[in-house]
Amino acid sequence: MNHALLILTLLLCPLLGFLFNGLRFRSQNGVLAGTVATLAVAISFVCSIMLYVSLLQLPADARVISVRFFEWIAVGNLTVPFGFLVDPISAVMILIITGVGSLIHLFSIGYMSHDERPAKYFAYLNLFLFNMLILVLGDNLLMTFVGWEGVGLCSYLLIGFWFTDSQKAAAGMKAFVTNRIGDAGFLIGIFILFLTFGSVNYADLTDLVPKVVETSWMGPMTLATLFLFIGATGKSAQIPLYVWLPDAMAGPTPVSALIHAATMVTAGVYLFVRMSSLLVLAPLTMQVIAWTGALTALVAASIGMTQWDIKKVLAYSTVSQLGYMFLAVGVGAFTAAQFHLMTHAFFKALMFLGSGSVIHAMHEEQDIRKMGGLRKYLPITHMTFLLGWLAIIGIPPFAGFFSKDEILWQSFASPYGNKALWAIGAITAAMTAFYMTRLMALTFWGKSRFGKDTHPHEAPPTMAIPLIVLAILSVVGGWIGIPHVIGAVLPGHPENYFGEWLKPYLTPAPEVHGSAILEWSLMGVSIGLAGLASWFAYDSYVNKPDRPKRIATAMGGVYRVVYNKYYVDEGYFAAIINPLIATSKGLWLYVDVNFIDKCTYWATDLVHGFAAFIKTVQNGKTQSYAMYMAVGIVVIVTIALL
Amino acid sequence: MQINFGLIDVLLVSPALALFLASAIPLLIKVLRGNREQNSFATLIYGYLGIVVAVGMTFAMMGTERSAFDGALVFDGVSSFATLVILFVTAASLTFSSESFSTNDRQFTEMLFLVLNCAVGMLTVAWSNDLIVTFVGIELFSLCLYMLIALSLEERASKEAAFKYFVLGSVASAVMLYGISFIYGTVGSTVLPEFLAATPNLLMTNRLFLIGFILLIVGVAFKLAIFPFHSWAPDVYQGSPTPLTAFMATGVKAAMLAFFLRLMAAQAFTVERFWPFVDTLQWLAALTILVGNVAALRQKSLKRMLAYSSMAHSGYILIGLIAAGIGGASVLGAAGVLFYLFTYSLMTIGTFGVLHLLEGRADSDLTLEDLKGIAATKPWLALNMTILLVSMAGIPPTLGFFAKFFVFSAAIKQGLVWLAIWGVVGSIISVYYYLRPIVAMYMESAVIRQDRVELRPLSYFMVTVMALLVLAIGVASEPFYQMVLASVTVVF
Amino acid sequence: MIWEAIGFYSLAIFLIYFAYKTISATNPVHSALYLVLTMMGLAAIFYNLGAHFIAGVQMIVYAGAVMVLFVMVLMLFDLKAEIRAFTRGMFSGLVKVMAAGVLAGLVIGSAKNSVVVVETGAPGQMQAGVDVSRQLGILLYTKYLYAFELLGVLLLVVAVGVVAVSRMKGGTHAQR
Amino acid sequence: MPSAEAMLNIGLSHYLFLSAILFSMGLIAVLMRKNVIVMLMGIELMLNAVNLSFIAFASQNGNLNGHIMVFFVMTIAAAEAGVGLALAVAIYKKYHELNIRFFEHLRG
Amino acid sequence: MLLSILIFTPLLFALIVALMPEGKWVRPTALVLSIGHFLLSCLLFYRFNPTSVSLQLVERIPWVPTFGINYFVGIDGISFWLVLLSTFLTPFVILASWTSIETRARSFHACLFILLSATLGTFLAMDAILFYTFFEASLIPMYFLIGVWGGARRLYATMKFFIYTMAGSLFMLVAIIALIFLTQEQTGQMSASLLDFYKLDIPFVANSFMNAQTLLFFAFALAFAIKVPMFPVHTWLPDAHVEAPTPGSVILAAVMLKMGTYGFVRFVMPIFPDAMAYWAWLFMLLGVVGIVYGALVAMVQPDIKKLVAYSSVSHMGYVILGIFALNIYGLTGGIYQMLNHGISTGALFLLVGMIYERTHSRQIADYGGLAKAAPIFAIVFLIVTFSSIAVPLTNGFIGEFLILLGAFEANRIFAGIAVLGVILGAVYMLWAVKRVFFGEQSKLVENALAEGGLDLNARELIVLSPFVVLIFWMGLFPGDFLHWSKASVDHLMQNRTQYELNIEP
Repeated sequence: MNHALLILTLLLCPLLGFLFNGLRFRSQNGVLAGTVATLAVAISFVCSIMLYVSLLQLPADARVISVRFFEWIAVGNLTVPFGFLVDPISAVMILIITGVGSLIHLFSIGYMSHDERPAKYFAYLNLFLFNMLILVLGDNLLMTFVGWEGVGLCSYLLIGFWFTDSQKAAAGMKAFVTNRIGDAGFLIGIFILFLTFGSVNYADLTDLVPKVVETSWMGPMTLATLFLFIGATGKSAQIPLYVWLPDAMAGPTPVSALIHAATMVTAGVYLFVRMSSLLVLAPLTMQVIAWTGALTALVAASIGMTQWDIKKVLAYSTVSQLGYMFLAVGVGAFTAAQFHLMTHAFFKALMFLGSGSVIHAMHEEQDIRKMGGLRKYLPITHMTFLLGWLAIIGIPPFAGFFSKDEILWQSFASPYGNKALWAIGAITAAMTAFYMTRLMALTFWGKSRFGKDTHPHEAPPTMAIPLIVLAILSVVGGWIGIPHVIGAVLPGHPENYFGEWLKPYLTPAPEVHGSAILEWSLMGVSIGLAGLASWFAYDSYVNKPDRPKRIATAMGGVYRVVYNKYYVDEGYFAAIINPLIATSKGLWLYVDVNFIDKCTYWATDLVHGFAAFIKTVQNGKTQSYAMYMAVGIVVIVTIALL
Repeated sequence: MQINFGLIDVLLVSPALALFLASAIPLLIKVLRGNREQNSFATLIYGYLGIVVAVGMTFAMMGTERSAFDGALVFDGVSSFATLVILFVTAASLTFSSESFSTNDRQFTEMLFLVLNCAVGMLTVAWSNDLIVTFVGIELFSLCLYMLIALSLEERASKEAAFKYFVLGSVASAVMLYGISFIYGTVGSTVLPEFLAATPNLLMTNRLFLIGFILLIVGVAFKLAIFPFHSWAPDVYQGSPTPLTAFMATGVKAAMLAFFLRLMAAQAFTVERFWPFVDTLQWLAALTILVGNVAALRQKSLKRMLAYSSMAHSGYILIGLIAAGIGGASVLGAAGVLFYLFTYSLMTIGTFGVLHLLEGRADSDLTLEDLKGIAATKPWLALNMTILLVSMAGIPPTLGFFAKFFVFSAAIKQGLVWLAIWGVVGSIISVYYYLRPIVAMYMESAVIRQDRVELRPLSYFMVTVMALLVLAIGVASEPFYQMVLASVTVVF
Repeated sequence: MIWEAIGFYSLAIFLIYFAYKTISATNPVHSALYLVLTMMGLAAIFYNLGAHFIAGVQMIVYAGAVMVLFVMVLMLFDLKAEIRAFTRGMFSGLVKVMAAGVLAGLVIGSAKNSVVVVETGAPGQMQAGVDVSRQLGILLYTKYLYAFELLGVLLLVVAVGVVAVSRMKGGTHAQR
Repeated sequence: MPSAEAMLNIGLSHYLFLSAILFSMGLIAVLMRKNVIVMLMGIELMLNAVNLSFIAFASQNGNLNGHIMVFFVMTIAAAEAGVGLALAVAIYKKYHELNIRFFEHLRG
Repeated sequence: MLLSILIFTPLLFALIVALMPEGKWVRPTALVLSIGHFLLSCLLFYRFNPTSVSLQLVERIPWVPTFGINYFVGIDGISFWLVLLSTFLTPFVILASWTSIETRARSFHACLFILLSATLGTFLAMDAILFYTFFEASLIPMYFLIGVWGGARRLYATMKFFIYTMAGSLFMLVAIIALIFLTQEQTGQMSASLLDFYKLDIPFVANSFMNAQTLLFFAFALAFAIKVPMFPVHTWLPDAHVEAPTPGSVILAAVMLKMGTYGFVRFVMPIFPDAMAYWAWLFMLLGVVGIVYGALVAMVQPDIKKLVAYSSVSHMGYVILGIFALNIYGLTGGIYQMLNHGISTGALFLLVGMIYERTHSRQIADYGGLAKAAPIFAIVFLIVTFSSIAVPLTNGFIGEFLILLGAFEANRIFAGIAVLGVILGAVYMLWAVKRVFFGEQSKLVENALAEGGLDLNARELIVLSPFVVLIFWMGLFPGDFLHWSKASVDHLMQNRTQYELNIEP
């Protein structure tokens, strides 16, 4: 099959699905809408696999399929083709997106079965996938930006899906605007790159960029990557723009799974993996990225430990995991970042869907304090969730372990990394284990704390199947990227397939100087920490339910600050949004109405005053008029005679 | 001693003769028939007849430059142009008068007599080549106007207006005459060419001549309502019956401008000794524009507003006059003046005609209130008024725009950029009050009026003609401008 | 020469005095009479300047006809002496007087140092031995014929106009 | 002060002085008198002053244009006086008042 | 002849409509005529040669030859789309006003046609005086549109609109006259033709204000800046827009504002290259201030129409920024943004008008939950909103991206601030969308619902659908549109200092 046609099919299926559902958005027929949408994505998934196979058939160092449909923008030196690029990096992405996407679509059929506007929902979802595919497939920065904004747009629509609730609509808007801040940075990054190197195509950029490491903050590469990173902080919810993601949980849960866990939020990571050859030339940016990622991971994890809303916990967990990925990017471990992106997509999507299943079962209840003991009622959900939990806290051999460990090791040993970064990473890992176990304990284990009129019921098969598939992936997903040290001791010496796959297309991870023993021992430390934290959480929340409260009281102010998410939202409101609105009102009232308009009024008043003066001078007295004449004559004659 | 005049001189002045005869015949008839007023339409026909003959004679005599009565009168492009304008406005205002409540009564014959002889005076001024003749002409039309205003049936203000005009006009004539006496004394002659030939030299050496020259210009400026000699204009325009306001606002200016242009032909402004005065004159132009436009902003009475606006137009014309006077490409300035004069006459006659058509009683003084909702009841009239006002504001493609364009062009060409900019500022102010009547007509709801106004077909026709001319000549101004240019090139 | 000076100055003082009385007399009739005297003084000066014809006309037309008209009208109104001759307003009065004074001053100042008589070959050049009145007549009926006729028209117009104005509603000869 | 000789040697300028003084007196009458009739007299005075100036110049210049002018001015002044008085009569009949201050209705 | 026919047939139409009997046939006639006119203008696609940089379809008839003034019209890539935009909008405006204009339908349509004629003339005139004539003449019908069919404060608004615009353009007139005499000085013959103006060599002194080129430049710039409108002479715009009837707002925003920016490109850029380059910083600064200021003020407007009006200020700020960036990206973007703004803001005004017709309120606070009550309306509004805030694959993005790119090349600081406009644009539009469409249904919406349907009817959908199609078409295939203007724009930018425009033989 022709590659162009394949890519076209890949892209158009979701778009057609969107159009199909969008044009009959009033339809109540959720099954039809869901089936069409799911089929569309499934076809895309098939296309992705076919593309992957096509890539496999190419030699290892020339696995690039590039298709340009038409010139999109051509002005001056700027030529932006409407072109797509399938290489190992984007191949991984499209597989994840369409794969996880089709599962989540499937899940949504059941989840949205009682909604008023299922067709609209699936339309948005398909549109999102379309945009996400453009994002990852675009062969230039501008195409990426198209998808970048497009997914933001769909995110806006989906978060505000239940728009009659003003809060949810506000959350959508917050997401879009926050993303827009990042997008503005992204734009500037594009400008700098284009004006410095004269192209926005990835291929050209890789060729054109001088292979010289920049050491100045003002160098074009450093500036450009920094601005691109601002874009990434918006999209991928990093400090300081992460605030929208927790609010984004206002949307339907499958949306959170698809957009705010598996795909969209990882776009930033994808971008830097894609741009790795540039990034390594700007070590200062890498430092910034690494530290931002690490801090985000830490802060988000700490907030996650205190939240009671099941989706909020998962949201902060997502932020935290994204922090990991950026940490990996920052230390030059691009493979690890991409790897973690993938595994995270599996287990986080799983957990979100699981939480969706829980919420569905609990009739839209999201507070974990009102759950507990759901293991009995929701066995499948519990089982799958359990596997996800094991994956995220990094228990070998679950998927999360391999990717996370790779990141921690690189942040310790890479020349870009250092011990502090590793320490933060490790602490975060422990915190992750804590809050995830806490979530498990409060939701599924222990006694049930919900009212008698609530009768949780297991999800229908359309919801169960995706859970199971994802659970399997969460288990085995990591096995394709087994680190060398582990692979060495395993039977059959499985190679790091994932690393090999990406290797020719990524700037190779820097030479790691560290012995295998060190790696093993660090691995042990992190697993140990995670285990300890998990046990502590289990103990606290299942066996001694009053301990958390005691600790919270003991922590006092610190707990309150963390519980209130460090008052970041409030801070933004106080420092930026409210002053902005006040300023705007001031500008309007004092500059527009009271100054510029007043100035014109002053001018007219002046004229009118002068007119009034003339009217008084024109007093109707003949002799006064004669006097004006006489005085006028005298003055004119005097001037003329002088 | 030679007596060097003949039939040709009589033929040359025949427009004036025709007017006089046409004015005398109905009066004679009236006297002979025992002082009984004739049908006003018949009287009007006599007037038209005289005007038609006058126009015909003017056309017949046009083309070559001639002088009559031993050089006391001159017939060249400027004078024929002014003649035609004067005859045109006379015809128009006679038409309005015959249908106006305030002028058409038992004394319409006398009225017509005065108007036509007034026109004779104006023609004389336009033709005169001798200060003595000029003065007599000025006095003739001034006295006619004083009495015409007083003749109005409109009781409230016309007497006052006439008296004010009389006193101030007489003072102005006295001043002008005083200036003429100095000119006569220093030049030794009142003949215009001699006076103008001696001007550059005398301006340098003789202060008395300088004063004389200035006083002469003051006299002219009074008639043109140039600041600070303008104060009479609003009061008199407001107090006069509308047809006559139209007449004196246009005819007087036509005559005086022809005379002024002759003065400017001397290029006296190029004399260095005269520069302070030239500067002053520029300031007067600027102030005239400013005061005219600003004062018009706050007028309730539409006639008064138009009076101020016509004062502002005088200011624009003065810009052209200065441009014509300072040497260099004077032709542009002079052509601009004549073109503006024509434009101004059309617009003023037209607007006053509309006001006249809206007047329901002898002593009505229309305000903006009276215009409200006209667009609904009299759409065609409102449209005409709109075209005329838009033209007055100088918005293309109407004639008013081109008039301003030519005057500003001349000013810029002559380096008087600041005056052009000042004129522009004035135009901006003027837009406001020119638009207000439009606002009232179209955008505000009608007020119920008591007095029914019957159809006045002749006036209606005249107004329509004005509006259409304003549009048509505006779109095709070139042939007309060429004509004007040709008529001034002889003088300049 | 000295007699000429004495004659001029006495006439000048006479003129200025009566002119002053004209403009300051509270009774308009007195004003009119003083004006007649002023006109007569002027006629004398005209005579002195060699304008005999004009002097005569001045006596007849002005002092005779015009001033009689004035007095007639004043009698018609039956005016009494006024309490104040001038309109109110200290400041404006001052300005008015000053304006008039400065104007006179400017003219006088200019006249004093810049009267240059230009000899021209104007047609009106006085020819020795020919009567001034005859020359005047010739000029009037040749060069200024048009103006002269116009003057006639003017007088006719004024006659007609004044009658018409007087016949107006509220006029002296109103018909209704 | 001008010299005695200049004072005694009566010439054109003396007549011009006289004319200027009379002119401004006439002007003052127009500017300041309450009574409209006296204002008209002021105008007559001004015209007479101008006549004086004309005659003086004429005798100096030795041509007759000045005389013609004066002749015309006199006629016109007479006509003007007629018109002025007619107007005065007209307004007197209307307002029964000759005080100039009563005619200030048109203003602004 | 095509161009003259295009310019003058609307006048004929105006006459036809004005002379018709008032009644139900007025609107269909006007609609048919305007559609015919639009189809006529589509002939341009066949007659216009996009590869040529010359002036095409030229007609030149002496008008006032004494001053070198000609009736001189021609079209090139710069004016091409603006002409089509004007002709395209009119039928839809007429259709949109089908029910909203209740009184004096004849005069209304006559005004629209006269306005169309004047705008076409403005875009096609290649003679300065002719341009000025049309530029001014366009004020009069708009003055009536606002003044007669406008809202409560229409008299104030229309007067302000007229005087502001007139004030600027009169200075331009003085400058045009000066240029005419300059041509006489330099070529010996007076000419008001733009082609001759382009050849002028106007003395310029840097670091000084009192020199010919700078003064003339500012005279022109003032006129166009008021028309655009640029900060700080923008205050007439919100008033005019708020008070204008919907068709008036649409034409005002979509076509008349373009006259200002078109003037910058057509006049200022080639005639005063030095002054433009020297003072570019000032105009970029004002453009940037306009972008941010317009956005901020739009954000806090309680009146939705006013919000859209201020968003116009912001959007036109982009156009100015692009033009004064003085590079190919900025200029192309600016020209593209003119079209975008015409489409998207035009559509916004139409939408606001449609909902106003049903609810009789424009206060944002009165609304809420409209998306549920009028879903199709909401969808169209959202699409237009996304175009307005420049989401990629809509038309707005292409323009804004190119402008910002150009601006970034010219001045990084200004571009950096201008990028804030991208954020703020999203803020004010989405905030308004949120308050109007989302949340609980307000009383107003409920009442309106109870009275009858709130959603768009078929006629309105027909009006809006071409806008929606264009939004995506222009966003997805900008080449289809840029193709027609590319040659001219490139030519202008490459020869900015020595610009010459030839007439296509």
